Amino acid sequence: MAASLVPKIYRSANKPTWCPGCGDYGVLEATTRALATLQVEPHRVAVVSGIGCSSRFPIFLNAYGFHSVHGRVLPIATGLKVANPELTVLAVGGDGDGLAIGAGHFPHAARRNPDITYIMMDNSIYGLTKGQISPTSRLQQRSSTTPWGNVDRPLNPVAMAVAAGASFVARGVSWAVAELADLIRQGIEHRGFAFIHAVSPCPTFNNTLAQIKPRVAPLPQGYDPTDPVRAFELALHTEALHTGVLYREPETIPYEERLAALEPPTVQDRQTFLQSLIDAYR
Amino acid sequence: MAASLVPKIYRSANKPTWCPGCGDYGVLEATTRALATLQVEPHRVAVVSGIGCSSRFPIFLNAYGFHSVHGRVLPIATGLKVANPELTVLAVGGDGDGLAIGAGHFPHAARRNPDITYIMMDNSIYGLTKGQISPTSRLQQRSSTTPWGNVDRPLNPVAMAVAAGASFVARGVSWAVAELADLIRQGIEHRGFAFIHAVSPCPTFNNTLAQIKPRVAPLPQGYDPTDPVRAFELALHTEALHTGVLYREPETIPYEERLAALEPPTVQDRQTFLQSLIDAYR
Amino acid sequence: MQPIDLVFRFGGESGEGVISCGEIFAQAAARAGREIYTVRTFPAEIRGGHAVYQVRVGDDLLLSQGDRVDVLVAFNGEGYEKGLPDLRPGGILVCDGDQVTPDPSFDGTAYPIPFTTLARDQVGSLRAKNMVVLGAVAELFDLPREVLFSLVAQRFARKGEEAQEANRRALEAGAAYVRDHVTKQDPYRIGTGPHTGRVVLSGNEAVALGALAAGLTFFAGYPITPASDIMENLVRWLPQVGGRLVQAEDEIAALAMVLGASFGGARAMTATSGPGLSLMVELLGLASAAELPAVVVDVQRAGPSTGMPTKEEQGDLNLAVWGAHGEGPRIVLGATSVADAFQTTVQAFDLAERYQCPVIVLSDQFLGFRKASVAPPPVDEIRPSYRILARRNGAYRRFQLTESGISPAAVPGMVGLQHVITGLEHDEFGRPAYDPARRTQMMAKRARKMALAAQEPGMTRRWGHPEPVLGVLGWGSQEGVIREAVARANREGYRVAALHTRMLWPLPHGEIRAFLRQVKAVLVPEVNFSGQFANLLRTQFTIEPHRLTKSDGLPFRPVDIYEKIKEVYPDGR
Amino acid sequence: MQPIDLVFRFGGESGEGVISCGEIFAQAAARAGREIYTVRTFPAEIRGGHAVYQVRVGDDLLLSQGDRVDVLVAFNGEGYEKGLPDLRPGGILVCDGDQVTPDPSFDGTAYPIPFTTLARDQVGSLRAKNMVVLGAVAELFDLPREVLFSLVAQRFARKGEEAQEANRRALEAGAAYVRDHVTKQDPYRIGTGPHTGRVVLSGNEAVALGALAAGLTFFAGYPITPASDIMENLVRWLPQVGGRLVQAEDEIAALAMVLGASFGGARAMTATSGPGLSLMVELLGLASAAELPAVVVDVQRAGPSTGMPTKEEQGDLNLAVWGAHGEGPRIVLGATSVADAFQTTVQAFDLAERYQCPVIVLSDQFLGFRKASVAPPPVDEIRPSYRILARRNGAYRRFQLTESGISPAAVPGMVGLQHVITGLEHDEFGRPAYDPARRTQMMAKRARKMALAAQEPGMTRRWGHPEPVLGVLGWGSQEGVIREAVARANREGYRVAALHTRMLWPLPHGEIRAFLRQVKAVLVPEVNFSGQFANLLRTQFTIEPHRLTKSDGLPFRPVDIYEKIKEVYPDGR
Ligand SMILES: Cc1ncc(C[n+]2csc(CCOP(=O)(O)OP(=O)(O)O)c2C)c(N)n1
Ligand SMILES: Cc1ncc(C[n+]2csc(CCOP(=O)(O)OP(=O)(O)O)c2C)c(N)n1
Ligand code: SF4
Ligand code: SF4
Ligand SMILES: [Mg+2]
Ligand SMILES: [Mg+2]
Repeated sequence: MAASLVPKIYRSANKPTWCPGCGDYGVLEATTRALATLQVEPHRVAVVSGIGCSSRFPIFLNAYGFHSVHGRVLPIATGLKVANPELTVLAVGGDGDGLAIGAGHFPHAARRNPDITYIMMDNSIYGLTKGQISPTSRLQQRSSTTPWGNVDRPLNPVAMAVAAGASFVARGVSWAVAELADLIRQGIEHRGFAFIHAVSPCPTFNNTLAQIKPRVAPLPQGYDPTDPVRAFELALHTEALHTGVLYREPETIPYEERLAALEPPTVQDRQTFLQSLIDAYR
Repeated sequence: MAASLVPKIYRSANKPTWCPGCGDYGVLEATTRALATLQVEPHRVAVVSGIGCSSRFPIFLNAYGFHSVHGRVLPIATGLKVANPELTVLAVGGDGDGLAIGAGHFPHAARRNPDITYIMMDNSIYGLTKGQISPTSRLQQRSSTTPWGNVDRPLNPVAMAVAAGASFVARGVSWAVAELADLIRQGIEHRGFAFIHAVSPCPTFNNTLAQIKPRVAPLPQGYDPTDPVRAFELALHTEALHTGVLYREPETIPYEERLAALEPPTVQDRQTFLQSLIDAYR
Repeated sequence: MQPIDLVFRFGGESGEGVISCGEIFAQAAARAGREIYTVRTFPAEIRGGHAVYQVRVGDDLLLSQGDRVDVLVAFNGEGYEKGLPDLRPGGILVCDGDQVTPDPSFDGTAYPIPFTTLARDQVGSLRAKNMVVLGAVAELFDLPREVLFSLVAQRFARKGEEAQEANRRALEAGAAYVRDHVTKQDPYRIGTGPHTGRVVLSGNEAVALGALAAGLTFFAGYPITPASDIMENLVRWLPQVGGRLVQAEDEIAALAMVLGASFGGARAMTATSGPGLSLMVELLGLASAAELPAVVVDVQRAGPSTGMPTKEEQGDLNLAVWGAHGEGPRIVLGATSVADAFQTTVQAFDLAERYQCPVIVLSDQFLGFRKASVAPPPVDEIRPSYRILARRNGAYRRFQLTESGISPAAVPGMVGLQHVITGLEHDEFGRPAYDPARRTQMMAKRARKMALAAQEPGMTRRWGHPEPVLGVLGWGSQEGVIREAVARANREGYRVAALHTRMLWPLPHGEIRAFLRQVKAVLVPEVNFSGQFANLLRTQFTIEPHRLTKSDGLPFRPVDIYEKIKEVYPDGR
Repeated sequence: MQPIDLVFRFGGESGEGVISCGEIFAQAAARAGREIYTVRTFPAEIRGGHAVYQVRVGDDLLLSQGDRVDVLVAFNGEGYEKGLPDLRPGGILVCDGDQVTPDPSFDGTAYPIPFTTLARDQVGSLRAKNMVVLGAVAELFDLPREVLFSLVAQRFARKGEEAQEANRRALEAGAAYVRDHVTKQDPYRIGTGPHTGRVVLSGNEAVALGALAAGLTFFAGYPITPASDIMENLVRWLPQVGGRLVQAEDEIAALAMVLGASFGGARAMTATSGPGLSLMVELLGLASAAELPAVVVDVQRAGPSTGMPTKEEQGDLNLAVWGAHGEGPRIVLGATSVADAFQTTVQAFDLAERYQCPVIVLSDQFLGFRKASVAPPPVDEIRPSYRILARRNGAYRRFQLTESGISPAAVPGMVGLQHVITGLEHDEFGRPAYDPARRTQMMAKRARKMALAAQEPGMTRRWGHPEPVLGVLGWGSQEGVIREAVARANREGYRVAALHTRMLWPLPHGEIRAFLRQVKAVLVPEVNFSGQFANLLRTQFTIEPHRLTKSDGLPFRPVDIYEKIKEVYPDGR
């Protein structure tokens, strides 16, 4: 194939319908670059999403896409990967999609560890429904559902991913496209569940760019990404928002391979096996 | 009321239907002792549960009880506490109830921080449905749904509670009733969401008592329960299962109080307010 | 002052302010004493797509959006092209002269006005274009200037003096252009009308107000189009009367919180749309079995699945009525108009508390978002019941077998009435119990509540010919359209009457049966694919109704129903 | 060898091994060449409660559990008391003489045997009591000894020599006591029969085998009574043929995984019961809209809510057919018997793939847990279709508008056919599109699939009188009972025929209509409160059926239906 697959090839004919300045453009760009770096052919890529502005993502990609329902991106992607392990499977969606209605699936995808790269576009707001607080909205934040200020303390996606046992946890920001592309590339290359927390502001309903930008910081010198306690500690930092690979499990076997390894020594012919089962019921 | 409320008072006329030796007996006993210590009158106690052997709990208590559906104990308890803040609200259930089907509600109850005490009876198995693996079952465990061994890595309830921002996180074991009673008492006294991880073996389907007992350990000398990173670290320990209060947020305002504090200075008479609203629509 | 009946349509790119232009226009007309009736559509995408706002302005009680458009206001080429087919022959076109050149074959009156140029050059901001349009349209159709300017000032009061000034300039730029460069060639003017003292409400606002008036103390919800603004209004209001609102992590949690609050004694409610209602099915069954009051509002949108979130459909009736594993008591109401949405919500709380069961209120996108001028809701007359409470008297039987099926409830905190409620089958005390005899009694007890509810008075509305040959059976938001179509048919000599059912489950058997006995043929018009209400009626009554269905995302026009009435009318007039 | 027809009931405390005693007894009888038909009930509590296992042993095709019990085996006092009302007059009682003293008025033959003493003293373990009972009953009714002993040895093969030895001693203790101390006073013996070569399967086992035979490659599920053992069997089998199974975190995740796998090209399935199906409603709509094949088995249990998890009900038909916001294609099948459960599951995959939509298979607790001896399923003859696949040919239209409504699919990995599927309304390419014309086309396209499915052949079964006056319309697991009742009515001279519908949605209109035309009156017996199938039929056909319903947690007995036939029979024979 040589290096013939340029980023543009991964874009579909459908022009993104996001607002001007939406962070999700950067994430889309980073994703196509990561795919181009890996030279994976479009027909071998499948992208699953939930519902939300960010979840429109697959519509703009040249790949197999499944724009599903709100919150179910991870179990859908898990089923897809287990059934069709040859595919490069991406799961994408918003902070509401993944941490509100989808919160129950996140720890289970993490602990099972299928070889999926999950990009959560976090704008700390519900974009598509026009600006309600999300699970990562800050305390006191005003929104259409918090006119008196938000009283729900924000969730910490990175800390939760580490606690649930995700084997690869990284953070990037939508405006640092090259770094984000590299993180996504590493996530795809990682053999197991890779969680990419992609901070991706929503200028229309929650323009946090100015607040967040000054807090973005690289990982400390000599940082050891294989220590979950350290990753947890860093995730709790409030003054700095560290980008990079915060956690990576050195040796990990993806879920679909563990499942495959379960099989009795030889997989049998279905007819023969069925006959033997029938006989056992006599 | 004096000390007239002895533990037995909190037991209903319904005899528990658990198997002999079930850990849940110990949790029931510990709970009645904690209530007796606090001398809270039965009609001021409300216990919500999901579905499972452990979730039968309210049926055996003399209190207001809501034996609901599988996995929804926390939002039900949250609604109850917010609507009726005077009550002492307990939420109880199993590891499956709380970490599988209910996993999406756990972080949200934790971050909201209503003054609820949530006792999770963890037997690392689905008891009521007769012995399938649960989210805390160990790797390789055999069960009716894992005849070839379990490939799902277990979740760590304590680590997850800390990561989600629970303001009180403790662990006890069903056979150390006095300690467990004391933890539950502290949980009830704690102003906010108190998570009690109650290890409670199921002799019928997953008799882990002998494996777990030797691993039970107190908290290290001089342990500081206000450091979430340290609590996380301890939670990850595999050789030791620490019991006690692993984490406690020093100052915390319960959710229902935060909500109450939101109100505009004076709560208005409903009729007057309605009239003013109508006028605004003219 | 002259009676009028005019339909204005504003159409253009979503994001150009089409909707707010139409909204202000409508409210100003209402303040000027005219009746209004609006319809709103917009694309689900945040950006891009075609947005439409239609306003009917009149003096009679307005029952529908009307059949045709009299005045088309086109913000851009798409607004012109998509609107033209609905413009009545000889109708009026107001369009952005910078972007639209009417087709030579256009037979009406065209007022091209350079909105884009005016906004850019005279206000200095393209975003002001919608205010320029508004100013021009107001001038052209004599919408009282002071009403308009004071309304705009009020709506943008919080935006600061600079924005206010820009708005004024924009309105004025539009108005001045019309004064200076346009010659009025049509007779239409809004002026002032007799209907003062009205309030302008959307269906969703009426629901939120109704809940508040009914004594709502707890709300939990999860955002979803087109229901979100019920929560967004209530979160501003509820704390001001001591109530509480929680934005839940999903719809399941929302209903779970509502049930917890209801157990705790609150009057509790949630609001959602189809996908959310689908997720609530299991907990609705719990409310039925545990006999908990709860109100669930479903602002329907076009399905299946995510479907068309911003489009109209009466597609969730099946789900609301039949969406349960096993069978338990549940009441389903259909809101029929903006005024009725208030009343129905109030009644939902009353029924939920009296029958101790979940009550689903079906509204829809069309009703939820359209605004109408209505008489101020009678908020001070409302006294909904509260669940009957038990007294301490021997061992407390929460699920006591009574003749009505209704058992006195107890709320945590009441001394000595501790008990357990459960979704398991249970005995009178709430203890799990499965023996066949007791089970049969419990099923019958719960069913008795529904038999009683079926006799609630006032659950249908009837109009039209007193001795009808054809009966039109309708439900929900299509009430006004049906009524208008029937009135027209009556005027044309057809003996047609309509019965509109407000309680959809259990069906008000007596009233429907009496109506069916009178008519020779039945027509059931509804905005869904298969005719869900027709099916529901058939399960209870042996009829073979004519069906008029559509599922293209739009409500009926009166003419659709009128034509169908003529088509299926059993014999000569 | 003499034809027999005997009903045995084993009753006692759950946990005493009542169920496994009955199961082994039944399977041994089948191996001895008799037909068997079993019914199983047990309490939801892990411990405590009354457990019953009933076995009918005969030579004709056994269609039901029979009307009365011939032999009651009572493990304890409760087993005696709860069983007695169903024991036929003059019937036989085998009971634990240590615990039960038959009432002096008992008019049958009683064999009190000191099971408890025997287990304690001769085997040294009270837990062996059920094997003692089994040995005694086998001896008393001449169940071939070698068959029994080898079956027990086989079933407990993995338990080790010590347990095996204890089992043998227990069986022998029971048998010896009968030989030495009991005088046989009744004529009943099982002996050997003609039906060798049968397999003994439960409905759940038949479903699991059917799925495997249909080419299942992916299963995801969440445990729930009474469906769990479908997953528990498949997890042992599926990896051995290269398939995959995931225990999901809940039912929503289970169906989500199934849809993901199906998108990936797998033949995928989940199995659940009512509460789980309730949670799947939203994703079922996604499968309809995104046109994904998926098989969902619902082993119904008594509702509403958690209800009675271990009790029978056909209570989820409404939910299966109508449980959706909006409307999209979905097929609902009802499994009718153990043999049919295999066939229906195979067909479910075939239909799901051919019509690219979700297929729900309704089984129930009664069918799922009862065992029957059936001819070995024809596993080698099965070739279910796979969804029609697209070829690369210009821009790929995943949702191409075709005459049948079925569009060629593409599976990720196929070169050049990249596309997006979505639950939003979309155009032929899968791009979101809401305009009324295209929307109407897409709704019609999806509906065409259902119109076609309604014409699938073989979706009803008919028996009984060729020129019937009364027609019995049934569905699901009550097939055998209805058939037995109709046969009896025919013998008694009633012109009755039955039509059993296997495809419940879309209804096989042609066959039902033809049947309805023949009969004067219709009876619809079903195990639910309101008569859900009767309602469903009424939505499609103008009939006024007699309903026979019950919701006490138990299936019908043939006599229940027979009596109702007599009652509603239109005129003299
Ligand atoms: C079951 C269900 N509930 C609610 C919705 C409405 N809804 C659509 S997107 C969304 C949240 C969007 O927020 P997020 O996931 O953060 O995505 P963003 O738009 O911010 O990218 C909601 C609540 C829905 N589509 N389905
Ligand atoms: C929606 C739904 N799915 C599945 C079930 C079946 N079910 C009942 S309890 C249970 C799990 C029990 O495990 P756990 O919560 O750990 O409680 P335990 O019995 O071990 O105490 C399951 C799967 C149900 N009742 N409802
Ligand atoms: S609303 Fe926000 S998240 Fe959605 S497209 Fe616009 S900027 Fe992006
Ligand atoms: S099955 Fe296990 S968890 Fe359930 S009651 Fe018995 S011992 Fe306890
Ligand atoms: Mg977001
Ligand atoms: Mg458990």
